[in-house]
Amino acid sequence: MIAAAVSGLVAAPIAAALVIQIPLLRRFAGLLALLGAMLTLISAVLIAVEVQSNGPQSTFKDWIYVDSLSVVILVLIAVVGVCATLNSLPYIDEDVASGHLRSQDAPRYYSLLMLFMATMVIVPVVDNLGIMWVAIEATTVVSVLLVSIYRTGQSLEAAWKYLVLGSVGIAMALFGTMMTFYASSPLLGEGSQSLAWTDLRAVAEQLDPDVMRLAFVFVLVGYGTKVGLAPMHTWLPDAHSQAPSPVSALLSGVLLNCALYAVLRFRVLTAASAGSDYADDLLIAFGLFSVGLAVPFLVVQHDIKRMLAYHSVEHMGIIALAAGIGGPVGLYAAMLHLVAHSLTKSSLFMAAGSVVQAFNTRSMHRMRGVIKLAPFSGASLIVGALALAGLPPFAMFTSEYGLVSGSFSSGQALIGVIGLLLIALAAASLLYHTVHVAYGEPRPGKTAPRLRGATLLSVSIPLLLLLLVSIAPPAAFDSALRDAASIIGGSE
Amino acid sequence: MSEALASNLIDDFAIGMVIAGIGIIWARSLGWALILIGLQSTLLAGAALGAALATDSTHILAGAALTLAVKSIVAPTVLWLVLLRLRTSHDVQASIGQRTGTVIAIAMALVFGQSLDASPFRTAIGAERVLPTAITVMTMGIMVMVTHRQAIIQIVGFLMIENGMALAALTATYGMPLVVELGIFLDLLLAVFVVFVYSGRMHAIFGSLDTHELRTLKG
Amino acid sequence: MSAIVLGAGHLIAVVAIAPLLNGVIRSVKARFQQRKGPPLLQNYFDLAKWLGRREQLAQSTSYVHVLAPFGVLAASLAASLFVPMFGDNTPLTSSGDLLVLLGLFALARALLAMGGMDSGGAFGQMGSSREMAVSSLVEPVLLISLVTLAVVPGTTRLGEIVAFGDSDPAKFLSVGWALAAAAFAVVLVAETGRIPVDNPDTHLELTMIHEGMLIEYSGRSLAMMHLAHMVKQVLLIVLFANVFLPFGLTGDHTVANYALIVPLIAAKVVMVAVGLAVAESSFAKMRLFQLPDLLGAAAFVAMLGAAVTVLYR
Amino acid sequence: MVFHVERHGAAVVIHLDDPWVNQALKLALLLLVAAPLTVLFPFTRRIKLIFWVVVAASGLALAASISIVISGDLIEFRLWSPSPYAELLVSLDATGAFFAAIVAGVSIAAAVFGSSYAHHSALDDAVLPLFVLSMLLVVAAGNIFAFLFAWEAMALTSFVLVIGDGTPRPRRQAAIIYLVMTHVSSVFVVAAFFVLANAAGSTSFVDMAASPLEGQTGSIAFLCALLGFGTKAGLMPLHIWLPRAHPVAPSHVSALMSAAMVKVGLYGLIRVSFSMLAPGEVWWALLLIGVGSVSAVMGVLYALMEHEVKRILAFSTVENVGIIAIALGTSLTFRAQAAPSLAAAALVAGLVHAANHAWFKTLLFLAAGSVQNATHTLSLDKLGGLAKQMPVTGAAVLVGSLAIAALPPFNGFVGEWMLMRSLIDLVANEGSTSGLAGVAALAALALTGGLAAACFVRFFGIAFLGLPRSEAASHAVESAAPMYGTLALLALGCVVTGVGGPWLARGLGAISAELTGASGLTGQGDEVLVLSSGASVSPLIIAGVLLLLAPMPWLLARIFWGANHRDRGAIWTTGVVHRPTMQYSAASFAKPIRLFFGRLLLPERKIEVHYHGASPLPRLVSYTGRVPALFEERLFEPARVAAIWMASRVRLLQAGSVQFYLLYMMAALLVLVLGVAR
Repeated sequence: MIAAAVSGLVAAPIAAALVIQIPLLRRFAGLLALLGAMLTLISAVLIAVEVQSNGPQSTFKDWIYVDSLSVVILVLIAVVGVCATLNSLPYIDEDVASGHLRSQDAPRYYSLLMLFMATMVIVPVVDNLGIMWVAIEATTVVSVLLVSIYRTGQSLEAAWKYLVLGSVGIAMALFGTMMTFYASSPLLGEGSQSLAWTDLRAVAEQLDPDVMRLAFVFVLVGYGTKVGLAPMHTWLPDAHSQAPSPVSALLSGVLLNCALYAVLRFRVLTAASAGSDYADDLLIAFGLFSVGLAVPFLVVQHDIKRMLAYHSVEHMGIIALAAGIGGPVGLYAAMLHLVAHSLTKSSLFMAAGSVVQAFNTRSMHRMRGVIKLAPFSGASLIVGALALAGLPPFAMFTSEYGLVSGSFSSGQALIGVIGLLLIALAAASLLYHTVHVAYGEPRPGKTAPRLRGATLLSVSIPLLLLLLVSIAPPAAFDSALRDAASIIGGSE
Repeated sequence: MSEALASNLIDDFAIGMVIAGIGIIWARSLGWALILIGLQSTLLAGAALGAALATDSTHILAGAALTLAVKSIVAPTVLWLVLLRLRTSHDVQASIGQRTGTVIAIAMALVFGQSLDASPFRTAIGAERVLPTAITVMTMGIMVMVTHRQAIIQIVGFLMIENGMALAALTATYGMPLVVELGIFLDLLLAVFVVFVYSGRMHAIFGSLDTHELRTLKG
Repeated sequence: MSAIVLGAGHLIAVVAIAPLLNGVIRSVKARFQQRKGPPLLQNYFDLAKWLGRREQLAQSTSYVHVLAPFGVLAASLAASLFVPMFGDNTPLTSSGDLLVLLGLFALARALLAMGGMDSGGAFGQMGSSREMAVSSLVEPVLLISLVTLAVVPGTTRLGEIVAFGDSDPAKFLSVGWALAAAAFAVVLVAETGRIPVDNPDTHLELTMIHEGMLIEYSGRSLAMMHLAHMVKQVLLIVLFANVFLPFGLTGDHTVANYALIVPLIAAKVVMVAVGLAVAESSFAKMRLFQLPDLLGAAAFVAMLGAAVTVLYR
Repeated sequence: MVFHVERHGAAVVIHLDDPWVNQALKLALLLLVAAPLTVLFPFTRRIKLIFWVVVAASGLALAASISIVISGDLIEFRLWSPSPYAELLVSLDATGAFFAAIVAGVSIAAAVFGSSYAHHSALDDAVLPLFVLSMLLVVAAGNIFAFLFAWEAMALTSFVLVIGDGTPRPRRQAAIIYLVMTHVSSVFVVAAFFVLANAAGSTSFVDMAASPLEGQTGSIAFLCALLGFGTKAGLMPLHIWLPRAHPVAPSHVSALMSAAMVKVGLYGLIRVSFSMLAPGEVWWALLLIGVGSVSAVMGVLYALMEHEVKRILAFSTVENVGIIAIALGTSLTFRAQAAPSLAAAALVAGLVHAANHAWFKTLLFLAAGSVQNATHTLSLDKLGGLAKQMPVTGAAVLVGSLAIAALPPFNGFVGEWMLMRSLIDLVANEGSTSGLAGVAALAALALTGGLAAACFVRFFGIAFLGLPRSEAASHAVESAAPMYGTLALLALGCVVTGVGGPWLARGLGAISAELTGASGLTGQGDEVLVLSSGASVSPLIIAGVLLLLAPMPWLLARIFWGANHRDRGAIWTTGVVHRPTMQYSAASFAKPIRLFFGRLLLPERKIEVHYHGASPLPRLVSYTGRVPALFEERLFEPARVAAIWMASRVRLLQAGSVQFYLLYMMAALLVLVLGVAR
């Protein structure tokens, strides 16, 4: 059962990617991709149900291990993946029509999209930290090609920086992984099990603390680069702003989560062997720095997609901060924030994408009165911005509340308050820009773009899901988050 | 062979890699840089071979073979092809001078040799100096990436980092599990391929491989 | 019962005396200006004349203009019920104090100003504007100077303040008292609409404040307005005479006692009135925009008095 | 892992065995939640059902909260919990209920008025009940999460109402400034609450009140609360959003914001400083008095300088909030000096003034709405003579103006009397610092009173008296029945609560007992209001005397001189034909005050004279004057510029060179590695 689901999970997108390249089927590339994404989603949901009902699962000779933490990440990837693919249909048509994209690149785009999804879904389900590293590196290589799908100088520049920084960073992570292996091999032998999460978790307390400290430093800097933690975040705004908007949605919405997932797994091991304070202090430091550094770039920002990208930096910082503050409340808040951010940010990127296409610019100065010209996009921009700003009833309010209350109950009040102040500044500037974009007087002679059903669906589904988990979170969702939080907390 | 001999062998190979690294920083022609990185990778393979023989473990042997194949043959060749295909100048453009760079590199080698104690790394075969050496190689690679401008030589720097880590892995930790190794090399190949593609586009768009062209995205 | 009698007494007395007192001041001024001046009772004749006249309204006026005089007069008269005129007791002891007194003055002023603005003529509006501006400066001085007296006895009922001052002059007469009295004296000039703040004898648009507001009034309305103004004037004078110089005012409320007290009060009141006239004739009219200097000085003195009282109580 | 809250779903179940208060409150909340649905159906939208739902819900809430204010008991129920560590807990005590009553009362008036008031869209209609709901939830919040949730929801809903469709630009600007300021300020609210909760070991308000905080941390909490709540309440210099945001909203929303929402901010301040903080340092109180005095004086001065009706009203809100702040500060001083009954009196003064301000500010804002409907302008210089065309509105505004100028016997007077009396007690009380502060505050209050009178004489005199200054004003007609009906009722309320002041004040005994542990009033149930210091006043008797005396002159004159004869004639204008443009303008009326207080207002004027070529005679003389908004131009604008400058400096980090980016990464790595290797 679980084996079938997992194989479906990985096989579906890869199969789609291959089928798309069959000459006859190229013109159905979009629909095939959608089909693949759907299948992925279904298998993800099946896995989730299985895990939530019967606890963590391993299969394929323990190469695959799925627990609640994996499930949360996995389902997010699948959902956002489906929405992004759905959103790609009108988006890519528009790009091809307007000549931004060569028509023969469209099938390539969809194949790469599917491969991208495949590499991402592997990350949370593998048991072996080494394979996980391989998968994450693979996401870099594939998404780099997606970022540069437009053959312009700027997209090439963004892709290049992404490739260079991503690879160097990931190399650091590899070094950290090696050290973990080094620390564990005396206990577990030289076999692959020495990088298997389940085995490592069992012996985590006995791992050499010095080695694990050094290892965590490298892992944090390495995967932190992919997470977009400052000061390793520099590639992120470029890549996220140059990529096609659906890809930006995936990059910002779920790819960052994958890297963060890796960091959190390692955090558990380090905490177990070297004491949790060490890892948590590093997470808090990076989190706070990321939030703080994002603020000035948000205050003075003209490019709407760069603005959203910097908000990803900020929110990854928030999640790291919450995870570092720890405690039941802090960790739950971290998971909740992660979910809320994925849904909100992906929807925002896709809404912004349609606006950018309609106005043919990314500059917010030349993007005014959206709510009058394109009511749906404008409204979803505003709603998304309000959600991202942590206003009730959206979940980010609850999670940020949890962050502060956790910080006080764990005696890190000052950190919590400073963090909240920075968050508020970032949110304020986001609202400032968004309100101007949505409500300004539109340029004379601007005509309303027509709204495609696919766009409407793909933008509104994440928002509706966000509302669901914000206002009436289902019991399953709650228990999944609790389990995930307790996994990060290190108490199985 | 005896462990002591093996460990000396590894040490010598490692030192050789550092010297090759300094050579790359010293080099003023892309061609030389490619040859030197190939040499460095071969030295790495040698070190791996040493470790393999010392601990007669097959998967380190496999690792050594892969290293030889991918890093010291395929990757430099691909980059060489790029140079041939694009017919750009082979002069290295660096933002710091030849001598300064070299001096800094040597200084780094010494500093790291001392500052970063190898205490947690009592390697099975007692090659004490290996980890500092590995980190030195990595740092040199980063230095190359930071100071040199052409896309090609930046990749050379990246390969140096990889070499440094592989060195650490091979000698300090018996190398990684074979599956992981395979994955790593696969990714490396993919990356090199992407670079191959991009350098083509970059030359097509900017007429050079100078990464200083890539500074339009700001703020 | 006695409260009602006393209240009636206050009202009748104030209405009866107000024109006379105003006449006294006018004739004293006339003496100073080497004029003969109008007879003492001239105000009564004027009032009677206006009451008999037909009333002339501008087309643009609304009910506010018509009703304002009633309100102004009623407020001024009501104010008289909170001023200790005969001795140390007021008719409505428990239902008001100096704050209510000031409140009623303010009410009268606001209605007066609104009435002045109603016709839409520039003079009335100018008068209202200036009146409200001046009063906004005057009110703090009034309040603080009276509060200064209230601090030591710890009550704001003027009657009790008088009683305290009369029973224990040593405590009552302090530096604070002196400063408060000085400030109040300045305010007396301003509030009764006299030189150097206003000039009651002219309708020259540059100088007038109070007369400006009345410019559209005629007949009975004008009579009521004038009466209200004179009532307010006499109340302030009595306030100064009785509250700041509360000597020989206490005693049981018998006719005999009143027969002793009232002449004393009358004497003090006339003295104050004459002093007012003297002061007025010895100054020149100030430009409107120099008033802040005068009133600001008064405010400063008043605050100083209060501060002194607080610090050396 | 354990959480201190167990999650439970939405739990607004109305049990029939609950006391009716709970049921009424729950029903009100449900109605308000459901109300927006009615804009979905054309029919219900046409009959404006949503407003009547709001009226019904607010009526229920009003009844419930009044009964709680009187009985003084506390009702508690859980609403909903979105996550394991957070739940919306409703617990309404007398203090909260008092403010809930204000909110509910204002929203009744606003909704009735709004039902036939044209200046708003369907979205505004839909958001209105949510705005009311969030305000009710803030004052009914039982724990920090509930409070913050409702607090932010209040900000959000009011923002939507303020920005409307985002045009014209000033409206957008106002909305953004409001949103940004309120969002940043709420951080301080959070900090204040959590500092307190940390000390109390619980986030429930009841527990926090059970173990009040004192000392250094107490000062931190107080300052944070002052910053956070002061922004929402509009205390200077944090007020700058208020005179921008309140006027641009539709009038019934302006009324809600100005009469109810600022009170919610004050509620937060009261909640923290009275029930969660132990009697603390005197300097907290004196700081509050100082801030209040500045807000009162400067607020009314700026109101006098404004030419736009609703901006005048907004600034007068700043003034009245300042007055209430003075009252709270006085009460806190007494509390710190351990004089509970005096503290109670001052507190009641503040609360009474808060309630009365709700009356007349609602009245005036709604009146502004009906003026706008009738004349399509709100600029004083285009109005005039409306008292004749709009008799009911005019009369109502007259009452409101007299009330807001704190003139007896209207309701503004009672609160100010109690406050001044408390300040006099403060002066008479021991403690020379507080005594001097009391003197200063008294002077400020008296000055404020005089200026407020001037301000509203100007307001009423220019807009409703004299001659119309524009076509539109001359053709104005009285507004629809629901609108002027509301105004009339509110005006009546200003009189009734004025003469009924003593009963109102005594009705707040439960609150003063709750917050200060004493009752400031020693009166029995008659018409005289007796403070614990012995001072007494009776608005009813004053009103009676006035009513008795007013007709006297008419009566006597009629007896002795016969009936009065009036005839109409021209205005006396020294002979020339009178034109409306000859009238005093709003600016000229305020000129003496502008000059008297020039040192505070720093007015700027520019006079340009244009000549015909060489002729010495001026062709055209243009005068432009403005009063700068000091705090904005000297405090906030420079801060903004500095922030932008710094931001643009920091942005140079992202200069585009991948080599530098690598350096950052390596720097981070190196720092950590060396940090670990040590």
